[in-house]
Amino acid sequence: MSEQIPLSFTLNGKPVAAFVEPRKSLADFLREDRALTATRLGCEMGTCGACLVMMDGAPAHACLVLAAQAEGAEITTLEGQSEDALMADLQAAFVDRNAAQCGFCTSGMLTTALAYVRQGGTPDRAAIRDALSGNYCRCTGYEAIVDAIAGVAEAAMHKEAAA
Amino acid sequence: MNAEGLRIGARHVGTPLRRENARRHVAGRSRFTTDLTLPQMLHAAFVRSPLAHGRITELDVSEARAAPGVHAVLTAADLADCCTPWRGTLDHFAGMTSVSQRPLAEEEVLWVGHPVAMILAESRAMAEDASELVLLDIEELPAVTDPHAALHPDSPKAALEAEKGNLCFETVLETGAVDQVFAEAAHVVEEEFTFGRHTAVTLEPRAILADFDPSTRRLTVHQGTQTPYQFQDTFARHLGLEQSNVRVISPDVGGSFGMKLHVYHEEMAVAAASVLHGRPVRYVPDRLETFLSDIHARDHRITARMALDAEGHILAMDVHDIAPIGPFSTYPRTSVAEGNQVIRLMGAPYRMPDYRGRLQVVFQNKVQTSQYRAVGHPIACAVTEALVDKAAVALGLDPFAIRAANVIADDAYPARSATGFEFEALSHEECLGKLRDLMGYDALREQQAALRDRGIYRGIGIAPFVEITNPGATFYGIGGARISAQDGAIVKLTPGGQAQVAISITEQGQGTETIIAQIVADELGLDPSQVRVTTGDTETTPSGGATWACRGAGIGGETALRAARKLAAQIRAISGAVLQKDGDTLILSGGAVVSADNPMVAMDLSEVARIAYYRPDTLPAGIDTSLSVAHHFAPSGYPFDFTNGIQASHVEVDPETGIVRLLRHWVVEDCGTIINPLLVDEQIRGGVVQGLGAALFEECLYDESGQLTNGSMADYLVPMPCEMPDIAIAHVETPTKDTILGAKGVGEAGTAAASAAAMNAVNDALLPLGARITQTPMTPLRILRALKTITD
Amino acid sequence: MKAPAFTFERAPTLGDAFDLFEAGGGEAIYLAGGHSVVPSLALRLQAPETLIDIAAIPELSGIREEAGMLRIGAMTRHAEILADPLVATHAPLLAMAAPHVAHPAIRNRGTIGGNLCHADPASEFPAVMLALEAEMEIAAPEGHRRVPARDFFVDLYETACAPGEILVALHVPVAGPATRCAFDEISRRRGDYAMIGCAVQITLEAGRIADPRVAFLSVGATPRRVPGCEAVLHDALLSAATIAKAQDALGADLDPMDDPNVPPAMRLHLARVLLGRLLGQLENDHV
Amino acid sequence: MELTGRYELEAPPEVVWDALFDPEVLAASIPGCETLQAEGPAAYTATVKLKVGPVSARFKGNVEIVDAAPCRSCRITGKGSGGIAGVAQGASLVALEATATGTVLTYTADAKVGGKLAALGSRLIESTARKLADQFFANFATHLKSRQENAA
Repeated sequence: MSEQIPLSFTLNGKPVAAFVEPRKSLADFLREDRALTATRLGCEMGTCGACLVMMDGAPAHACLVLAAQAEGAEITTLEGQSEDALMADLQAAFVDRNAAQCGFCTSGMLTTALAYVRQGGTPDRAAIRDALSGNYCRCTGYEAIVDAIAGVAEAAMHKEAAA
Repeated sequence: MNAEGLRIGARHVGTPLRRENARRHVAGRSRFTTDLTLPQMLHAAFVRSPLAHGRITELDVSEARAAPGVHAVLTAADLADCCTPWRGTLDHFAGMTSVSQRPLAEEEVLWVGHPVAMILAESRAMAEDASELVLLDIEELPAVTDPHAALHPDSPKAALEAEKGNLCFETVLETGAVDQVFAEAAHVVEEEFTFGRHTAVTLEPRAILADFDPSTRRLTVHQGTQTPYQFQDTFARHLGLEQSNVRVISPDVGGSFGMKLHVYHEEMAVAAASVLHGRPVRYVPDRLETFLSDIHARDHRITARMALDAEGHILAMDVHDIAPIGPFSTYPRTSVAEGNQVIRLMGAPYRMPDYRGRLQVVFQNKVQTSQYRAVGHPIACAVTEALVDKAAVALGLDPFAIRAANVIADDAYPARSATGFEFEALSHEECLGKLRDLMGYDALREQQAALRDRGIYRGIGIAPFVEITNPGATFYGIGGARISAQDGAIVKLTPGGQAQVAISITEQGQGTETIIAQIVADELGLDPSQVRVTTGDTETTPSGGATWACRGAGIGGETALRAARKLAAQIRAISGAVLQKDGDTLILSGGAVVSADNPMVAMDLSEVARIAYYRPDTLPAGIDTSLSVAHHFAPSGYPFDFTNGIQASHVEVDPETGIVRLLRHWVVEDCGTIINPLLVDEQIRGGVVQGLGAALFEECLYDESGQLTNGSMADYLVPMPCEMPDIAIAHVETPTKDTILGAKGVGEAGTAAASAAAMNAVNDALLPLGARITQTPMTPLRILRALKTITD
Repeated sequence: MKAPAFTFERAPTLGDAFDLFEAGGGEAIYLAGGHSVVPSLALRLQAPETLIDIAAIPELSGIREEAGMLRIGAMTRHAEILADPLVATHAPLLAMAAPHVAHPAIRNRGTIGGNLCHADPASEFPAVMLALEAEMEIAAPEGHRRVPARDFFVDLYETACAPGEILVALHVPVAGPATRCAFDEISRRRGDYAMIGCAVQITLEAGRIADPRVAFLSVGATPRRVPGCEAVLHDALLSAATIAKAQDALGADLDPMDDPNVPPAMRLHLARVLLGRLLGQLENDHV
Repeated sequence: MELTGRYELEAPPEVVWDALFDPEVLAASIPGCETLQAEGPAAYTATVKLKVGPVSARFKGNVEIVDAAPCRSCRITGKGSGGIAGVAQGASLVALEATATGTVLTYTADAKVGGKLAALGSRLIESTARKLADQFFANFATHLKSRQENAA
């Protein structure tokens, strides 16, 4: 058995100091130790995108990162995005377009979408699909998700142009 | 005066109401079984057979039992007394056989992944640590993998105790004159087809948390399933518990598609282990385990021919389906149902007088196959439509023209298919016309011709389909399956004048709760936001069939409608007493009861509820003040409510690489009354993509020794965003007259014909190159082989 | 799918990393981005006693130009390769290949050094290193050495990095004004392991090819340069006829491995198709 | 999957043959062999630690030399269980032919894996098997040479 090691990082804007078993993935740490279950596990090998969280401002697979590797990092899960206006727009667009069916992929989809729109992603459907290329959804067939993101990207562009 | 005649005010059925539960999903507040933990909870991990067939010669779990954090290690013997075996046969499939199953393999392992031992530990990681310490030795037996070879009399048996060798079931469906029709037909087209095995790959794996309380002998099971009532019955019977003491709760479910209604070894083992150890036990398979233990589906080898007259009228089909299903038949629906639907759905859209369908269901040493979204439909549709297209080419007919000449006319219903299905009313002609306009068919053909001149090979494929929905009791119940054909709903008016519904159909993201709210809101004159719907708990909702085979909206919706009407009648009676009006002259609208002849005479539902709950003393003596009503409904008209539609696929084939690009897809669908157009369209889109996955990507690959060789999402190719097309949808609405609501199912429509349309489109693209493909998935290798670019 | 137990160490310097490895008695492995190591741990395909996190070692980070070479620190993440202006200018082939590496989120965390040391035969960057004739800077307790890319990829998942050694940086000769390059791969889905992939870099002056480098991925245990094909291209006019000859030469250059999904004949066929398309692209760009 | 290889050895067939039956040479030749214990004249139990890229697993199993036609040919078979990693088995038909300078050893090998390794590794199983087979015979050639040098 390996000893637990100390770990400190910023989680959803607040400092966290904890002890963690070195073998624990960031995803398991978030879900089991912090009860942040919006981060979901679909494949545990980086192929489905359900576990994406923001790590230092960019989407990362929480299943491919050991909790120990998050030392000093800034991690934001979907639970920690509730104040973000852009995320609120995306959430509303997902509901409006019925872009979430069973909901299991939704946290990862929204994380990818947030990064895409934040980085100035356009409403171009092929570009959105490319950004989503690592996010699996079995229910929707993707079109509704692409529509929802395109709508928010379009609005963000107009806002940018107006500003 | 009927209730429909009295309706005024906003109607919500037919509107694109947004799903309230989607708000939880986007906020990260969903609660899936995989999110739940309980005090004292143990985690399960399984040791599985690495060989496809063999005899266990040594199983030593002593070292694993002593590992840190391990509470128990269980083998078949440990569970023998607390869980009775199960056998997946049904009486109406005459003569079918299957060996019986127990949670853990006793002596014989039957497939790679067959669970042999179960470890219960304080964490999943510790359970996995201990699983490395289990000593398992298996003497290898010959693995049966190829279905044709399996049927050979000298073939080894996939399961040593199978009564009839490797034949599980055989049936022939036949009209009188098939051979003669073929002998005399002007045209006969024939083809061999191979349909690859694929699997559901729900993003949330099957998940179960079983919690047995020995002090009360109550078992509470949190389970990601479509059918909690079925599992309540299954756990009670096989674990020897009072049914009333078994509660199954299905919270949010991360996708199901038919995969989460079968009885699996692991779930039975987990429930049994909780009973045995009196502690909550949780099991969530990892992704590799899902590939090794979730049911697979399809896997058909078909030879088929079609006879046509000189003008291109279909005269008959003759089909032989060999369907390998794994080492035994799935419980409780059997693994025969898919093949049975394959041979019965052949030629379904067409006026086809004669037919012969032969089905052989075969055992082999791979994971069990069973019902998965659109059971049998994609196979029957692909075979039928490939033959129709081949005939069209032979006869020089346009794909639309040959179908127009053959579909059952919209004014010719009721009609009966050559395979014995009774169709109430379908709309093939209208759908054909609508599709042609929707896709701009003529312009696409012109573009296709122009591009071919430049060496770009695009193809257009169409595929009409018929879908089985709203099944009645003859579907499973008649064969002895304990699967409810009816559904139940309780609708109540709260003291505040709002509605709560508890219903037996379940939600996995289709929008079940939303459409029930719409239906009930209309009947009670409420806004859907005032209707709270509860699903997925055997303790708080009536028992029923739940959600499978496209029955949720049609049967569950009708159940809710009738229950709400009962409640409306109660409300009218009570308010009638207050208003001194005949209840029949009152209308429920805008949250109030209103007099039909004098809108000034009205009272709010909250007032009706207040009086009924708090001041029944002010009502006439003896009046029934019930404001909760229950109703159960089972369809009793046609055995099924068939739906129909047509799909089209536009593809581009790269003849150098064999890669197919999906450009666009179109669907025209007739599911009867559309309760919520937004949700209907997204059900269709999701279904189409599942069909396109099967057409181009998805296949469970095995080697000749029965090893699954692509057990990860890097190697098993699910459809991902970049490869999937946008999908245009239009509707025709032909409500069923069997119900008041008129809704039929739609969840499987997309999957039913998508792969058929794609296969026809690819073959249309390949036509000028002299190549043809009749195997799915249509991989680059198979296309290059069809083109003879690759010859080995 | 939970990793077996191990101890976790962070190495602030190269020296610390070597000491920790030494202390690990041969059962330690280095962790860069972790995107290859962590899943293999979760799958219990390996069980090291110690993981040594080398992400914070200063020498492993940064991209800079020095003496006609572009130095790329091993911890450089794929997304940085994709966005870095120096890479775009001096190693355009690398920038072209980067979008083909897996998916966006993987590229945010995966590192080029980790990718190269993992040496997956279907991986893009190893083939690019061959075509760029990059040099791999390897640190050992005894000091640093540079290994040409052609000697770095030894076998399936095997590199010239001996146990305990650390890939510190790669050094890429900067592209000249006449350097032309192309990269593409044929895969069934975006981001999948490619059925075939190809990196081409040539010098093109007055339509004539000099210094042709053609490297394939997904053709065998390691990425491969194709000498016969390059000989055809060398000093030839970039034309349809040359391209056809170069394609024909691949038959002798490549002996693809067997794989039921992509048999050798198909892989060779796809290699020809892809090479034809990439050279055709360079020809078109030139015209 | 069938693998083939050919080695030119600077020793006569008799010497090569003896070496094949020498447990020490066998142990040194099997890639990753940790222990090899004789259970009979040509049967052994072995522990092998396989390490190929992201896979490292310890296999316990047996190695046997059968169908021996002295100094001409034999079959070397091996079968092992790697616990939850799965099972692996292989068989190799080895033929020796005398030449002017020594012996030409040719082999045809066939390898199979089961369980997790098969499910996750199919893309690379052939390359892995080829690598291991090559390593075995390359090691064998090296040890044969050093044995000869020691003897000399």
